[in-house]
Amino acid sequence: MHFHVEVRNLCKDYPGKRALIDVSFGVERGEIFALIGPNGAGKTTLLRILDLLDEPSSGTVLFRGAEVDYSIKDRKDLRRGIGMVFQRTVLFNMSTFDNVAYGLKVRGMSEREIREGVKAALELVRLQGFEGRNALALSGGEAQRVALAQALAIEPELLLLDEPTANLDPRNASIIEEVLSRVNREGKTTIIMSTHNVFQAENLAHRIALLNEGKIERIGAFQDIFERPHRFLSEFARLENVFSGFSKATPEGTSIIDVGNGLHIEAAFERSGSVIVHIPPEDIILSTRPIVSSARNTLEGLVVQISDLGSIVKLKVRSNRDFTAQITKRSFNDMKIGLNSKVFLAFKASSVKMI
Amino acid sequence: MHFHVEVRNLCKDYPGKRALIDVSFGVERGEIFALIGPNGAGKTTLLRILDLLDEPSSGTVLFRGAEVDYSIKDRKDLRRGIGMVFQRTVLFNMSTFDNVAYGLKVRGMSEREIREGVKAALELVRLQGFEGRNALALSGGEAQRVALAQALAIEPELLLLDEPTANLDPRNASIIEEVLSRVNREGKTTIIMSTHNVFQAENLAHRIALLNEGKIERIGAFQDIFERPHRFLSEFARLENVFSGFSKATPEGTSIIDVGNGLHIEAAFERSGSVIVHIPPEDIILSTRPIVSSARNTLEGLVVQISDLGSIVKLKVRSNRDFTAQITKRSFNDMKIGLNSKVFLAFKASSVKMI
Amino acid sequence: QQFLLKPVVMLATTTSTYDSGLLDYLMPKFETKHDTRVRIISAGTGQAMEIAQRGDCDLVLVHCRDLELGFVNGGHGIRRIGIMYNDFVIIGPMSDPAGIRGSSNATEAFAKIARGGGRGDAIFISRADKSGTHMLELSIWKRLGMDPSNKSWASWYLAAGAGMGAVLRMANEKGAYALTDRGTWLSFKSQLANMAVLVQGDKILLNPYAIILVNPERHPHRNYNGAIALAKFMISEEGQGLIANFTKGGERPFMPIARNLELAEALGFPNQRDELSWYDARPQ
Amino acid sequence: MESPFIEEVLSITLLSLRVSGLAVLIGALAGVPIGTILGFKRFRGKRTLMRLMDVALRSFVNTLMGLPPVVVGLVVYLLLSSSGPLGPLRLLYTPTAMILTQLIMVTPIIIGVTMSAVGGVEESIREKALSLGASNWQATWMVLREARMGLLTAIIVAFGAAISEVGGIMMAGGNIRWFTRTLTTAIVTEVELGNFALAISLGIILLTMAFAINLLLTIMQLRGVRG
Amino acid sequence: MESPFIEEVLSITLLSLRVSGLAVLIGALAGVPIGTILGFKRFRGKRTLMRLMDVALRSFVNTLMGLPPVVVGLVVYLLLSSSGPLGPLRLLYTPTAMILTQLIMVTPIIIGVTMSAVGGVEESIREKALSLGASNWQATWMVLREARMGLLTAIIVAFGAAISEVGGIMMAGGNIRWFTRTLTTAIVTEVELGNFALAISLGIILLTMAFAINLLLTIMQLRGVRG
Ligand SMILES: Nc1ncnc2c1ncn2[C@@H]1O[C@H](COP(=O)(O)OP(=O)(O)OP(=O)(O)O)[C@@H](O)[C@H]1O
Ligand SMILES: Nc1ncnc2c1ncn2[C@@H]1O[C@H](COP(=O)(O)OP(=O)(O)OP(=O)(O)O)[C@@H](O)[C@H]1O
Ligand SMILES: [Mg+2]
Ligand SMILES: [Mg+2]
Repeated sequence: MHFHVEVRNLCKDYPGKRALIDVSFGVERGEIFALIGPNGAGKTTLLRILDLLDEPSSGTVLFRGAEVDYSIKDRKDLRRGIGMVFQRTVLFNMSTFDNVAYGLKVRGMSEREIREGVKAALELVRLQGFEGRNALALSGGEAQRVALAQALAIEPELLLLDEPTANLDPRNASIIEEVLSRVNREGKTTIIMSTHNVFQAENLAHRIALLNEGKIERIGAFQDIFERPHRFLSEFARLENVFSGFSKATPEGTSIIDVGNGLHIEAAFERSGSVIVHIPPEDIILSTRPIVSSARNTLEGLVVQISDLGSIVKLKVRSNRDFTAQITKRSFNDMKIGLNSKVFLAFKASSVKMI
Repeated sequence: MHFHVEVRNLCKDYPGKRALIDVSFGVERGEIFALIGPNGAGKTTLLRILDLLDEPSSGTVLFRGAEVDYSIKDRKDLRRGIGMVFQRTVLFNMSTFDNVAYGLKVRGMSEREIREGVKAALELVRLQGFEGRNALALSGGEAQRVALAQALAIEPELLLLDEPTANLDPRNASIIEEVLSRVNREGKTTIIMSTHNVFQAENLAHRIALLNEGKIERIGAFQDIFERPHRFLSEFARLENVFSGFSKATPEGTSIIDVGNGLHIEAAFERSGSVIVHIPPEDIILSTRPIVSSARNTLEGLVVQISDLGSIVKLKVRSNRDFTAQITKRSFNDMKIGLNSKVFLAFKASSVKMI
Repeated sequence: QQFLLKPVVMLATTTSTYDSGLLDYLMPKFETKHDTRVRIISAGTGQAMEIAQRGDCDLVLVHCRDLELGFVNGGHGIRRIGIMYNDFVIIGPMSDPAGIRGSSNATEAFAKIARGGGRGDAIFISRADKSGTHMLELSIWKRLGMDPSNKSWASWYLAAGAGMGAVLRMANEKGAYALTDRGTWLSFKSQLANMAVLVQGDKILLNPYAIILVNPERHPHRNYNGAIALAKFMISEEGQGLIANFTKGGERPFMPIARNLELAEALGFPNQRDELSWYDARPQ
Repeated sequence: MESPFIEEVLSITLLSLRVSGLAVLIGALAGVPIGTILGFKRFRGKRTLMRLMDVALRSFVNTLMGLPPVVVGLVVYLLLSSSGPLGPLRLLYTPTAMILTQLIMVTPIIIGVTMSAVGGVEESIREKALSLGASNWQATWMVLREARMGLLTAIIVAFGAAISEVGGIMMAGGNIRWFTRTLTTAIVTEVELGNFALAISLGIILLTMAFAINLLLTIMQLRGVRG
Repeated sequence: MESPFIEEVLSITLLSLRVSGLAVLIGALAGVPIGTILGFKRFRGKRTLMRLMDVALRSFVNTLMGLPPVVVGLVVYLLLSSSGPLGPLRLLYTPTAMILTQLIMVTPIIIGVTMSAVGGVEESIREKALSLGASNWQATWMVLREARMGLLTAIIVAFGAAISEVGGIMMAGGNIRWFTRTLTTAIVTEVELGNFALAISLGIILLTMAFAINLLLTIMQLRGVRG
């Protein structure tokens, strides 16, 4: 048995930019595989190569174990099993119906099959009744859902999704996620998707690849990747405790940063002017009693949210501004913290990182 | 004192579609005002009218108390104080530097001012070093940040943002949110933004307007809107407990839906075929002991997340599939539930809603 | 559709001949009589000869002695026969700055124009297109030993490279002298308010037209018999009578000469008698 | 005006229409595909030699847009003349020769304008079609659909050039009355005769006819506009 | 060939270039703005009357692209002739008259092709510029910048039409040797003389010159391509 889609030593060079560097991975048939990584990591580049729109600079792509020959001019036959939703929505200047019907038409389906296929696809993305609307006069989210319907209508065995829910409202995003998960469950459709939404990756994907600066940093199940600290977390995931403000150097070689709302943070660097800083949640010390320590920053607040991440627990604490602290499950249990518990926070000036 | 921006009885009709219906609100100077609402609610339409790109069908817009005359052909003078980031990123076919410089150039700034302005703006969006890159060869998120830099560079007194972080990775999204909050804090810049990200609205906005089908449903601070149950919550917010699967009608007039992972849900409707269903979190009964009741669906699971929403608490329970249940703070306290507590869930067949 | 089946005779002629309207008046009569179609190509004189030389027509009707003789001597054409003549006149502005009015000596008039031109008083417009008109003009300059292509003349001798009508209009605009055939002059007279005929009647201003058949040995595919038939019609008593009776603007621009042997020989057709009897001997 | 005159004007008008119409039709059938191929930016960013060739080819096409009608007419004449290579076809001084002449002039115009129209369509349209499983042909068709407005401009410009052209069809067609005389050659003849009023009347007929056709094409063209 | 011949060909070539170049230049100065205004889709979706007027106006412009040169030449002649309204200017049979004639022919072509090029630029470019504080002029300029390729096609098509045109400049300029004779009128003269080889040589000179100019324009044009 071979992978459904396999990529070996893939590189892609743009003039003046290496977008993919030696990328290798395999995706099983019926798997949902999420690419996550910061802007410019190479997600779109990779998906476009898998959709045979761009050619790799070197390396190979295999579908069902067979190497893709990118020198073939008309790649239609290979591509017929693949559906893609672009990051930047592109629709044709025709009615919504005709847009969704296009993929079926080029496959030579009958009028009746087309009508039924379009109807089913538009129902999946909850756009019944939009058939007659010109696709260029839709709202951002409506248009993105039409693009999804286009890809779903052709019932591909491989679905490539580049940020498929970026423009959707939460309700529709949930619906689409569930639709994708069913298409995968029932149709054994392999899905490779890029997303910036870590929750989406967690909910949907069987495995996740972390892409950074064109390289794959890690591959594995969500828990393996996110539940133990990793450099990548701070590289990609939502930064918590980001504050920007005006910094003033002190005579002692540190700086006091006014981050608004009456809060001043002391940092170990010496800088005057406008800065953005970040305090890693794992650097924040939490206590149920006032803290007396060498830490230069101490605060008092209320716990407003508790999230269990397996061995660690994340707490959102409301003080002058909101802080997120991260502690082990064990100390969480020891401290007996609950919602609305009053807690004290402390962090060292050297934990305040400029970004 | 008058509002910085005020909208009175605004209507906008597209051929065959009423996009805005009698919308009225005022935004104070220095306020951050978020528009949230489902796809097609009219957010983009409203922002475009405020940016003087489209004319309202009826109603008036007032800036600093003075009515905007949309019949004026050249609205440049009015628009000079406004910056806008479009939902669909548009950049000019020039270098990143020239793109960001454009707004400054048309204001007749000196070479030096332009160079400094562009540098500062690109730093804010963390795109130092991108000056020479052609803007059309950027990744989705890079492009969106250039668009943000364009709007920030002109230092507007009113900033209109249409989904400004849709394509950003979480880290950059946090940075941008912090930048926006500072620009607002320090420059007294009024910000009107649309977002699908409820957390973003919560973090950033002073007030939120819920837009639905062209009408304003509610206006107020985040707490006022989201912390007590409201029809809008189910209309807009992320739908939890959405399942899709194959439904089979039973002889008793109900249906059994196979939602995958070995889970079967009984619903009160009679329907055969593929369906998407939703169980409102507030309809789920939670107990620490096995439930014996008339509810047709009962499950057992572990609490993996607890969120405090003021008077109510939301719990994520992991069973065959993940469920979210919502209970009052009082019963939460009574039941003494903590992370990893074992709980039992029950919901009636009639709580299973088809969507 | 029907006429496509009829035999076709291709006649190449000069633009000025065609523009006189004579052919549109004559040809329908020939066509009904012989149940043939005549297709007329009107072009510059040189171009018409070139067309004939390449075998793209059956016969030519032209008025330029040197080119005609060259054509026949080169073996491209046969049976050159004089058909008719018209006459040239020198026209000029009413004010007549060169003082040529009333003279009947074209050569002398040209000399006066050249002198006037040298002083800056007079302008002469030449067709400069090697048409029959232009060739005649050149032969007159040649008699005077003058060379109009001399660039120092450019200030007053305008080589216009245009049709007769265009040259007349130009002369009218510029108050210039020009040599023109009477037919075109008659057509345009009403539009040329400032112009008058100043010199006419000189023998050298007579302008004879010839018909030449394309050599059937060179171009066997051509409609040789049709060409002979058309030529015979033109020189027949009937044809000559029709030419004589053709009027334009109340005047008769063309005089038949085919059967006026004396005049024909004087106008440059030494073999007119032989050609006439050759044609007359052909069966109808 | 007597009826034979009207009859003649009618037949002349119809011939003009037939010659220019067919020339543009055939020119479009040949020129749109070529223009489309040249319009795609496939040589861009590739090897320098390819790019040089691309520029040379485009300049060549652009140059051919300025082919002088007389020269084209002359070349067609020399080709079709009895002593020319295609003499045996006996096409000289026929409407076919005129169509051929205008075809030569009109095709580069169609290629050139199509090239620019196709080049203006965002690459993403083609990619989207390909991604949905279209063959290269089908994707190209979609690009042409989006470039409709420009394509119709190509047709309109070409038709304008053809219907107003005179030097070429004069050479190749001979301006033979009742047979190869068109509105423009008739206008030239009338101008030579000094019948300016008649010439201008014929010009107005020509423009009226062109207007009717353009009205049709313009309505088709505007349908193609986005939004 | 003797040197006076070369001298004459040179002067003829330069005149061709000057006349057509100036006609296209002035035509572009007038035509690009008009084409831009017509290219914006501002009448669309508005009242029916407006749309009808829009279609009529566009058809009118499109029709003018097919103005027969002889008719234009004739009209210019009638205007400039001493008995015409502009007679006192004494411009007939001067290069100025030729420029005027070609200008009349070339401007509609520039308007028409510009119209379609501008119509092909996404509205969002203009909106983006406006949103960044550009005046209507500056935003329009940005649209033209994005439509560069189409604009240059407009110029190229117009230049091709002008440089190859003959009937109009013959009427208005008179084809006077050393003064108003251009390459195309010289070609016509040579054709009429039966000097076909010389005519074709002149044609080749014309096309070589046009190629050089087009090479330049094409390089500029390709710079404007997206991506
Ligand atoms: N045509 C191109 N020419 C040059 N560089 C390019 C081109 N396309 C993309 N790049 C660069 O390659 C890198 C990877 O781009 P890509 O679009 O794959 O990123 P991405 O992971 O999809 O990012 P995002 O999250 O912002 O969508 C980026 O730095 C981008 O600027
Ligand atoms: N030009 C147009 N013609 C007709 N209908 C339009 C046009 N533009 C927008 N609409 C419709 O108006 C409604 C509001 O559109 P709008 O773009 O304002 O929605 P939105 O709130 O921004 O949605 P999204 O979250 O999807 O971006 C939608 O139903 C849309 O289809
Ligand atoms: Mg991307
Ligand atoms: Mg929107």
